[in-house]
Amino acid sequence: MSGALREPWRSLRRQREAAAFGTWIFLGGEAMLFAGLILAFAVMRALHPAGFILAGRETEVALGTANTAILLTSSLTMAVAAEAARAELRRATLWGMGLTLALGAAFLAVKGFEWSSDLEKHLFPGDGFALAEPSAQIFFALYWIMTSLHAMHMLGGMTVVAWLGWQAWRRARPLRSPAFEAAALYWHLVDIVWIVLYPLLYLGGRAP
Amino acid sequence: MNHITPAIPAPDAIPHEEPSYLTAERGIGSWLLTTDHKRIALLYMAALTAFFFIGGAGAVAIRLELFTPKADVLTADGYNRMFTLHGTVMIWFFLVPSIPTTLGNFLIPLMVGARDLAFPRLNLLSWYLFIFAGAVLIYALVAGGVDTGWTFYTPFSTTFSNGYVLLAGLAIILAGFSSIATGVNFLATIHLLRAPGMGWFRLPLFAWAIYGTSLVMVLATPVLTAVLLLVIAERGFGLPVFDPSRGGDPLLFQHLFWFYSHPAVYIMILPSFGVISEIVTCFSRRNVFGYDFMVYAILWIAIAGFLVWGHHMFVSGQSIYASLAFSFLSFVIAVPSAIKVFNWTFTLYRGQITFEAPMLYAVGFIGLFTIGGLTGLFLASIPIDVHVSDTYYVVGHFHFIMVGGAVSAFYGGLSFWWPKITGRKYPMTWARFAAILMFFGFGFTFFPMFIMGYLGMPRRYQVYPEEFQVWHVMSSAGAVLLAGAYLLPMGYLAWSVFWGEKAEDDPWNATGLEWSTSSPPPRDNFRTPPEVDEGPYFYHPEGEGPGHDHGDPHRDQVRTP
Amino acid sequence: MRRGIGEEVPRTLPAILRHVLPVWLALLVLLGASLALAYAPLHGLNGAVSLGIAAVKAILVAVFFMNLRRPDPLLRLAGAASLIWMSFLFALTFADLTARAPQTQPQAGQGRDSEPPMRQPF
Amino acid sequence: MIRFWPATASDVAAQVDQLTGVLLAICGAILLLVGCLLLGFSIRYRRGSSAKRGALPEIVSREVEVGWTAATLFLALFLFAWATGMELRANPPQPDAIEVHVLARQWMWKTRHANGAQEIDALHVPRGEQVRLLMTSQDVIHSFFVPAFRAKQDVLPGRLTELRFTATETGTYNLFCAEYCGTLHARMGGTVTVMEPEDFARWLAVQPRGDDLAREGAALFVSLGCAGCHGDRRGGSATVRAPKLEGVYNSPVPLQDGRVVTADEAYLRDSILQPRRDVVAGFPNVMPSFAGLVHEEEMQRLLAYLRSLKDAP
Repeated sequence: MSGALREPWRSLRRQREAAAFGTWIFLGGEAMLFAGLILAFAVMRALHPAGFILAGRETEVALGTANTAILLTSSLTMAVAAEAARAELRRATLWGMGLTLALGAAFLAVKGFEWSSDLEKHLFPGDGFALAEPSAQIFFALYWIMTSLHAMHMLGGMTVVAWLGWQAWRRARPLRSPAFEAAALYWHLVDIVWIVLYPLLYLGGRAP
Repeated sequence: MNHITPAIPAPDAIPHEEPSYLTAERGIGSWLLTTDHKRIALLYMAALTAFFFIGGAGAVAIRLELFTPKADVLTADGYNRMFTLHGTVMIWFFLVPSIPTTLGNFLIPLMVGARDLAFPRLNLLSWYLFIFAGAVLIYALVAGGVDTGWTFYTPFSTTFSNGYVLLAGLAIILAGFSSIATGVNFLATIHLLRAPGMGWFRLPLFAWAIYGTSLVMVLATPVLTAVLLLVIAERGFGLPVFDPSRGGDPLLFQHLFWFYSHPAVYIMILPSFGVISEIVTCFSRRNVFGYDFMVYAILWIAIAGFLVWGHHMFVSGQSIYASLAFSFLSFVIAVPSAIKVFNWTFTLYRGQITFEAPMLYAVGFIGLFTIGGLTGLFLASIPIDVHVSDTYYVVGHFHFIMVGGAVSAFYGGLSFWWPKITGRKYPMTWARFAAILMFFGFGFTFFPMFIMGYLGMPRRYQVYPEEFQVWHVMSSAGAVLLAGAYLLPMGYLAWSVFWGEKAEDDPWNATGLEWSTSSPPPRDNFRTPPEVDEGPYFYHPEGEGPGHDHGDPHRDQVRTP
Repeated sequence: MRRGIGEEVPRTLPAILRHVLPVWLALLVLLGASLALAYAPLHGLNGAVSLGIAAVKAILVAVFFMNLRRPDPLLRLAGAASLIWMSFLFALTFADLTARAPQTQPQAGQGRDSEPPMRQPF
Repeated sequence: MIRFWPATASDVAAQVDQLTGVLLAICGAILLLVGCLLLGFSIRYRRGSSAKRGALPEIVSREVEVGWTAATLFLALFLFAWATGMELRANPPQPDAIEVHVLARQWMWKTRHANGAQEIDALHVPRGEQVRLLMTSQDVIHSFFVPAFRAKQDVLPGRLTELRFTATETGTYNLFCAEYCGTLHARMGGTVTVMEPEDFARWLAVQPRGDDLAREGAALFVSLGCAGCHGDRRGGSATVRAPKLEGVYNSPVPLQDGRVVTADEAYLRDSILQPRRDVVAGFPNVMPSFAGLVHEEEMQRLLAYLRSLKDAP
């Protein structure tokens, strides 16, 4: 398996299209996964507007905003890496992927701070929950589920990026391999998911 | 898998041919690490057989218990665990993967003229995921027991159930990943690996059916993952979303669950539509009647199948207006199924029909599926559904579709493509007998359920009023026949692998790319990459020219002078 | 041959950056806008505004970073499919939710009965 | 004796059976058609028969296909319209319906008549009068199912569901729980007894009657401290200004945010459990939540009391 071309393909162009298409379908599925959770959020928001507004004020908006900026920037570096890989610009690819990994790690670090601050403020549903309104617990249930599922996706994405970056570094994988673009697509989807979660979890209930 | 290889004649018996996929490589490693779609299909077949036996054991326990109105064999919890085992294993580990992962895996690349699926290693990965998920589920069912039923309704599953619900949920999520990977693979293959000249309307209907199935798999399964994650979060981590005591909504669970689980019915039945189309056209020597309508019907079902889930919720407390919308859409989806039944029937018209075992399965399928489909009309009507929902009527209905339908088609497809898969022929008399036995055994087992369901026998009841006993006895007796009909083919098919007569490349004189290569096919499927310049079906009765109703595949019923 | 995923890609780093940097800047500006508008008194429209901005950001990422601007109908189809199916999910679930009889809506805060459930009714 | 058809003991049951009968006839006809075609073609066009083959005749073509697609669609729409019409007309709510509260729990049914008479795993109703069941569950989802009435409704925790029926035949009928609810789901059943109205009245009169619901509710109203603020103006020592509750049931209530809602069961229940959500216009937002303090049975008593409060003249 020396070149980028793999069985059962006969042309790299076709293979690249299949990698992109396959990834897109898979991302369609991923989008449905988060759509299910967001539906749960929307339904509960509609049933308990007061509790959700109350609870929405408790999330760490500064950290959430910072994380959004970090993730948007990581999408930039990942896009550069994917384009550079296709153009076979080795240094730019490696830099792009390295920066993406660093930004991803920064995102998770900020997320970790945020979670521990939430725990200190007793924002984990259950006995001793900080807010009296019962439905506020539902908001935070969804907050924990969505952010941790998203973080798991980040970890998955970082694993893939690290693996591909390592292979590119070792020259074990030709830069023309469609895998770089597929990984970038996945990374961008994880970014898009966060873009949607951000207003739901951090911006609700801020207005006077 | 070494036991298969001795049965294959030594390659030097046919010196001009390269070895088949079965003999191309040897050793257990060559099977467990294979990326050959044909070998992976056989791996799936082995796994599915095991799961079929496990799920079947659950059915045996249930039918045994229901022989009398009292609790004689199982404890109350034991019974609940048995029907949960039967449901979860049969749905997620047999019916959903059955035809796509075995026949689909084996045939799709052959039918579109490709060397393999688009992502061969993903294909193998999805098998391992499936096996691992199955192991986790079996562990959960055996070690702790799960008593939620396959529907995992909240708040029972999140708060009240005693059992390994978390593990079972995890297993089903993993099986879902496997299902999604399989779907992605088929979609990419059918889109991008068709042989030169293989236009969309030259695809065999089986490929179309798998295409529709894959679409549903990829778009529906993630929602099941989401809802099971919510159940796991609530049960395992105390994160309430459905808990009524904190304002949660159990109906939200049902919406999300049925958004997957109703389309899942189409995951189970669409592939069998494809199988039946292939069989009926071959054995009646007549092109499929209304090919393009068949295609549109598949797509119609694949898309509209997502819009009817609320008919599972007519008595749940769902809004009556939503129920009306769902009832309407449910009636509408009856239409494409009716198109298919009529088209199969009219494919027979003016044919030259022979009744080999696959055809007997297919004819039986049409009959049973018609009953299953028509009984669905009762369930789409709200007033009747209110009466029969959660009764044996529903149990009868979905068994007609999924067992009378999907499982019959699975056995039919297996007997149709068996010579291609193994290169061996099986004893036809036995096979015909098994097909007929299956039809009658099935009828005896499941038809009484409609009657007792309408009489009011609720499902998931271990003990029941005596007035229902006569129907349960009938059903249990039929189940004995049915079990025989399921075991018989396993016997003679296994026999054929060792002692069966060697099959020709095209034993049924069928058309379609898969029959143009050798039986069993070589590792790379085709010795020369195929090119296609006509539709998939080219059948005609003996003594008639091939052109009489053949032509432009868009208009395969062209009137010729 | 249909133009698949284009081979007409930028070949140099500056060319690539010229493509992506403006998008990134736009994304950051939108992020700032959505944060600021969340605190503005918009009379209950805050949610709609911030979700609208999120949609614009998502579209920017999909079109420019995920290469939907390339003329590949297949990818656009795949991208559109999940949106259509999401609309099925949302539309029909809300059809139920918004039309339920008021008493069948869940009511928050009702404690579970303090008595333990009766285990042996017979 | 083997039964083929369930007892028909409510007005809806007769209609449902009619619909079932017609659907059976239609489906039987379709099945017969498909069966005859399958069998007929299989015999006539078996290999070796001398039947005419050759090209399909003109008539069997796309037009036929379009024809049966359209026919199936119209049939489906007709059935939909009929079934839906029946559903919408069935059991319109009647003001003088007999109201019975149903509480489901693992694994028993508790029913409670308006006068306080309680039954377990049983329900007595008069023939010919509409019965309105207000149901809730204490734990998981159950489903109240009386096959002879063709009536079924899930019973959910945390909310009320409603089931209306009018029995037409006296007798004793099975009551089942139809939604799987755990270990003894199969034993969660009982009987529904339909009596002549005068027998029912006699039966009801001799039931050991606890206090009736409303009277118990009144006691709760005092013991929970509600009366402290909402108590009557005549002897109350109300220091806090709270809305008066006489005649509030089913009357329009203006809220602080300008909306006007009807004070139905749902609103009243909400106001007890989540008083800060919809505050009545002109009153301070001071009422504490009774969530966790009032359990489901007590809630039913309180609501019965509130319903019984007529507007003082």
